[in-house]
Amino acid sequence: MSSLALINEFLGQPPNASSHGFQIDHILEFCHWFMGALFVGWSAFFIFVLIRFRKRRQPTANHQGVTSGISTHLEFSVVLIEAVLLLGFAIPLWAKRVNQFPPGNEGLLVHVVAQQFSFNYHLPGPDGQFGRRDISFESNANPLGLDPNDPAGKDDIVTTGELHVPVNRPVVAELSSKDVIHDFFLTSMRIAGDAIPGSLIPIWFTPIKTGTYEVICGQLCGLGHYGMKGTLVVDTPQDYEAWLKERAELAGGAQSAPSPSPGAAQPQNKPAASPTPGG
Amino acid sequence: MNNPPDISQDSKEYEEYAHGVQKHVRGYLMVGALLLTFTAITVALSYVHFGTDKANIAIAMLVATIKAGAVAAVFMHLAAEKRLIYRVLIFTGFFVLALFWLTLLAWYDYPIFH
Amino acid sequence: MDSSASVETHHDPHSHAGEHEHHELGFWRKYIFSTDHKVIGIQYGLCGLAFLFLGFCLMMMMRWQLAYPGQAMPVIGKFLPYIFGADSMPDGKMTPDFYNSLGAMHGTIMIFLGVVPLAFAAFGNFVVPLQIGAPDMTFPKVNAASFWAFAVGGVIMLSSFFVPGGAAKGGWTSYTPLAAIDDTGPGRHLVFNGQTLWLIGFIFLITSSLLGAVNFITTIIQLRAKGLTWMRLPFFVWAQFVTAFLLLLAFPPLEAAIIMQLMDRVAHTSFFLPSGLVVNGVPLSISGGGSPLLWQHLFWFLGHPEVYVLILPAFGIVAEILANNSRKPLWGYKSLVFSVLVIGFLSFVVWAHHMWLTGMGSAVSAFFQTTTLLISIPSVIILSAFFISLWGGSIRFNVPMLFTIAFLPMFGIGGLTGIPLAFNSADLYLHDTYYVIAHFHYIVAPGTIFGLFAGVYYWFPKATGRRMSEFWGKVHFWPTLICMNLIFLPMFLQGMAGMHRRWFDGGQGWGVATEHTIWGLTGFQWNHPISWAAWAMGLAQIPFIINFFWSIKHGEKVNDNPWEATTLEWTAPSPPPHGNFVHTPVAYRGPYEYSLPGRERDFTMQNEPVEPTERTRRKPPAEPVLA
Amino acid sequence: MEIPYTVSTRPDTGLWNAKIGIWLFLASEVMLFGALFSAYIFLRIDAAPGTWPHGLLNVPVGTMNTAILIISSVTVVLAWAALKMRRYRAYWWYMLATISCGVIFLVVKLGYEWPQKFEHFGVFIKPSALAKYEQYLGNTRRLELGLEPRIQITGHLHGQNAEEYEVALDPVNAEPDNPAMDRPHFFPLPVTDKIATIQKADVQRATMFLPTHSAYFASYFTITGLHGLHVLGGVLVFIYMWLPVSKKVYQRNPEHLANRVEVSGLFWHFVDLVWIFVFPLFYLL
Ligand code: HEA
Ligand code: HEA
Ligand code: CUA
Ligand SMILES: [Cu+2]
Repeated sequence: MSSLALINEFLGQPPNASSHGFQIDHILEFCHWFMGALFVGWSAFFIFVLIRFRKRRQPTANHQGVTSGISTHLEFSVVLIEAVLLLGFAIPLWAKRVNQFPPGNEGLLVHVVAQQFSFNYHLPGPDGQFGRRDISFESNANPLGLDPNDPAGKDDIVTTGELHVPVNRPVVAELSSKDVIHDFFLTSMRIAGDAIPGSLIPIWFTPIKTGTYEVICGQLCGLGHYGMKGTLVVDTPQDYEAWLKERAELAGGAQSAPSPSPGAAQPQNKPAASPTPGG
Repeated sequence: MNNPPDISQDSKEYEEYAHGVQKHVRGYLMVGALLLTFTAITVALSYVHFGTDKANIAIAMLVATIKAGAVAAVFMHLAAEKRLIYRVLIFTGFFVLALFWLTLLAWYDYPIFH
Repeated sequence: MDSSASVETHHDPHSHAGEHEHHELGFWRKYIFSTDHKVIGIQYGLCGLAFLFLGFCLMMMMRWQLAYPGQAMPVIGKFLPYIFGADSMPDGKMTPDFYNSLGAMHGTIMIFLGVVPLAFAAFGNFVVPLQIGAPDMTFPKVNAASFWAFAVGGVIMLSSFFVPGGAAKGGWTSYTPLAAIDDTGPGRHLVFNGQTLWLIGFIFLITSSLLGAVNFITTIIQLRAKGLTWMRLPFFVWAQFVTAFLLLLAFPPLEAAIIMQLMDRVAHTSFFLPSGLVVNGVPLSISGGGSPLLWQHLFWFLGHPEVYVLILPAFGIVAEILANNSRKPLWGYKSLVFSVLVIGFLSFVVWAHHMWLTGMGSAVSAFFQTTTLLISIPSVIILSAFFISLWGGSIRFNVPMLFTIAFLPMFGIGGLTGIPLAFNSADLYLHDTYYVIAHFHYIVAPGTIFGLFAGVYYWFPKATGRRMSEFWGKVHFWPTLICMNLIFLPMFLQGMAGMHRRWFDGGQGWGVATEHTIWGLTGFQWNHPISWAAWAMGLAQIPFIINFFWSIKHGEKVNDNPWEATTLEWTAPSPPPHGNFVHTPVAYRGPYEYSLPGRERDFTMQNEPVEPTERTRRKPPAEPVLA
Repeated sequence: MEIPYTVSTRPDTGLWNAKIGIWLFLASEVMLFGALFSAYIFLRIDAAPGTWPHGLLNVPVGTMNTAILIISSVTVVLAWAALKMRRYRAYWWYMLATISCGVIFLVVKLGYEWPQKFEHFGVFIKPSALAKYEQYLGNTRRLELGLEPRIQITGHLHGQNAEEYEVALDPVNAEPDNPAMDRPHFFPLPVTDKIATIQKADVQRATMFLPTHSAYFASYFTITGLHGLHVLGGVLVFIYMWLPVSKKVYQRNPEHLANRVEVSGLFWHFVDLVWIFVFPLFYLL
């Protein structure tokens, strides 16, 4: 595939760092070669025609014009290639994205709660249990509204902006939002998904290279949209454990996240965000 | 039903034509009565409890559709219209259904995670 | 009727024009509140061009911010605060909110106030009745009403720039909840604020389009001249016919959505607002229970047909000019008509390809990926037919033809780059990046806009009796073509690098835009050549504007059929009098009878009877049939 | 300059212009209301338990309005038929009847039904505090019967101070355990004189029955409002055709007026047709 891959690099795509990413790149590569071929082919024909049949060289036109069925073959082949791309690659790949999530606790489950203009991450902590969230508990100190009297939430980890994950382990991120629609986009992981208030949209990927990556908010979400950036740090398992421990210590619960939105007024009591699929 | 063959007042065809209209009038009155009774029926049915709410909704909608059909077919003369108008309406109907059903599918085709 | 007379008429300009001047109308009834389709068409045209130009100017301001984020705009930066208010351009520096306003309004104005009025309403109004040999539209008053609804809508949209908070900033897509909470709160009027005015203006624009669509369809069905059967219609008329249906059936759902968003903003309902929203740490006091995705579905149910509304009229214009200047019939007329109908039909069932990332399951996304690819096939067929039509022609390179020829590959690029977007998994990477921006701009800017330019140059003589200057036309064409590509090609690179749309800082603050270089420049640095090209293109429009207005009075006088074309509009005097035709035309043959063998002229107009010699040689019935 | 086929039909289509025009327009109307009803359905199936109210509207009045619209539909075809038979007087009277039906409908809806809602009051109780108001909600019983819980207390706002509302209760909340209250009554029961005091601290949301009250009222006011606008439009057109100006059209060419009446009649029937769905969806189900 490396020969194919050239075209994406040529077009400026940064390297891939996730296990499934190369499949996405393949589709792009095929598309670009396919488009390139069509474009070059047609352009060649086009330019030839323009020169060959210009008025000076061809004073009188031929009423009949082309009689061969060449175009039919061409259109048919376009259909064929598109069909192959669709059935052979696109549909199966998407099915894998949305239907084959890593089973049980094999994947690292994290809740991503976007807000103007930052990403909050909610991890279950050692007990593997997510604490209950209710917006009636929300405050600057507790941006996700973790229920303080829910035992499951005691050891939960809430961070804003930066998320650490171990390399070579599937990450399952459940996307949601507090206010408007955002989009959780990881260029190098070749993964993205909208964070829509009122819904939970799970996405998953497996980072295969350690390093620090940029999380982009891909959906217009207000005046701070252009600056809504997060970081994803892919650690070696050891570093990851270290990070977890450190977070857990200074967490000791959820009341630790720096306030993402200064000037937030005292919350009144509101119904809990009840994520209904699609609603 | 369209224009009389000739729109002059006194012509022979016109007489027949007016007569034809006269016949229709009775039909209109009957349909009107039918609609009123069906309205009564809908109201009555809503106080009967058919097991689930869904059943009630389905039945009420069924009656409503019958009424709507009557209005369209008789009052709006769709029972005997020109092909062109049928074509337009068929496409429209198709697109409304597309709008509704595809949205509905997308609605519940989400990757619910567990 | 003897057609020889009507054939003659196109040699002496203004023949009999005088005798149609009785029943004098005052200036106002004649030029302002006219019900004559030609006047209305021209009104639409001028407004459309003006709005295009405005949208262009907004964009040039954005391009400054993208290339030099945070820097005060030179020269005009001093005056802009006086126009848009000091809180949007404090000492010439753009605020993020104002940038978002510009982006949203650029999109809205270009599409709904620029291209639709020009491509559909203006050309449709002026050309269609002439091409089908009709005296006017079926409902002239409705036609005028349509224009005035449009005018009111336009004024409301414009006025929204000058209310506290400025114009709508939620993007032309106005996704909720953002659009529902924008422009609310202290200092914002309940009704006179950007987003609400955007919604209200839209209701007028939709009304205008619906009235127009009804009128067009009825006209094309009812007022075709004697003998002008469906398969003898110029392709342009077919394109307008399908476009009208798209507007007629796709706009109402958006109207419903807009009414609901209006309720959300003014009556504080929550059609599109789910329960439990917390904005800035403050829970919203709403009933909740609504759905943000409902808006997206209703919006894109219009949104996709709308994009074909932008391109089909351009296809039509291109087809006419292509046949005329290659002096031969369009290749595969039947398949062209068929393709356009298929596009029209399919465009109603592909909309969700704008929503790939909203958590779509495999089944539905498979469905929409398939339909999206299916709809690209007719486009391929149409473009191929256009290319092949050139073969064996005798191509004249006048200005309309130049723009037409440029249209083909430009649309090709735009269309082809739609294909990766059509695959859910590939779009996963490209969604909302500049790749998408480049994709559709290649179609609407060097595509549609070029088609419109071509149409303006082509039908200008029919409207004024004068021709625009060829020389200045070329001076307009070449720089515009080059700049267009300098602008939009690099955007593909930026998109592949992961640069996103609607970035106020042009990517300055982002790794993807600054860390690695493509073709020698980082994604962010590419903004400089792009922006400079955009401004250069602005200069390149000056010859056009001058040429346009100058030619109205001083252009070279021409006869009724300067391009030696075949379709019926060229049998009318130019400018056509009230009622259009001196002799009601009758069509005896197809629309593109160029270079018929055994004729002294290389074009045979639709109203020329078929001679006995031909009869033996050609199938179609000679005597005019009504159909 | 005469535009062809305004009155007579074009041979190949068999139709005159306005007939096609109005049907195209109705097609777009179908899309408009189709979208609105779809929205209604999605809101309703996504509604959280207990949030979709039942039987809050005045059924007898609604039924009457339905009947009125149906009658007006009949009178308008009769008016058209009368024109076809060249009986202008009959036409004039039928038209008058139609117009008055339309006006009555509007007056009842906007002048009586809507204001009545505006002065009704609803208090949504926080999930945590529902038990506290059991006496007004009767949820234990509903739970046993497998009915949706009640989370709202409705009635008239009797008075309020900093920390509590005083609500004159609707019968439903006055005697929540009375089985008769499980399904709405045909004749709306008046507000009782039983007053409940509700702590504002326990209140999730409290509003009059305005569009903002709930998804239900949002769609109710939006759809009936839009429908009302259509009725208004129809009435105005009819008035125009009923005024003397149209008599002139009739004298010039009776078919022309007949066509106009047929076209506006088609619109009127469509408005009627929409109401036929609105009525059960909002009043009965
Ligand atoms: C006129 C406008 C127009 C047209 C015609 C199209 C045509 C197509 N569009 Fe485009 N599209 C838009 C305007 C348009 N689009 C806009 C405005 C957006 C963004 C909206 C927003 O988010 O703001 C968008 C976004 C958009 C998306 C969503 C991207 C995203 O947001 O993530 C998708 C995804 O499927 C898509 C696909 C397509 C496809 C498959 C076609 C196909 O119909 C294309 C078919 C055409 C071809 C396949 C070309 C065939 C030609 C040849 C084969 C000959 C080639 C010859 C030479 C090159 C010389 N478009
Ligand atoms: C028809 C639609 C259309 C057209 C023609 C254009 C034309 C152009 N657009 Fe537009 N654009 C959109 C629709 C369009 N755009 C939309 C929908 C968006 C998304 C908005 C959003 O994010 O919500 C967008 C966004 C958009 C962006 C991204 C902004 C962002 O995401 O932050 C950019 C960036 O460069 C851009 C640039 C341009 C440029 C350089 C042109 C050039 O091609 C301009 C060319 C224009 C002309 C050449 C005008 C010629 C006319 C005249 C000269 C008139 C003469 C007058 C008389 C004779 C009286 N556009
Ligand atoms: Cu968050 Cu953009
Ligand atoms: Cu699309």
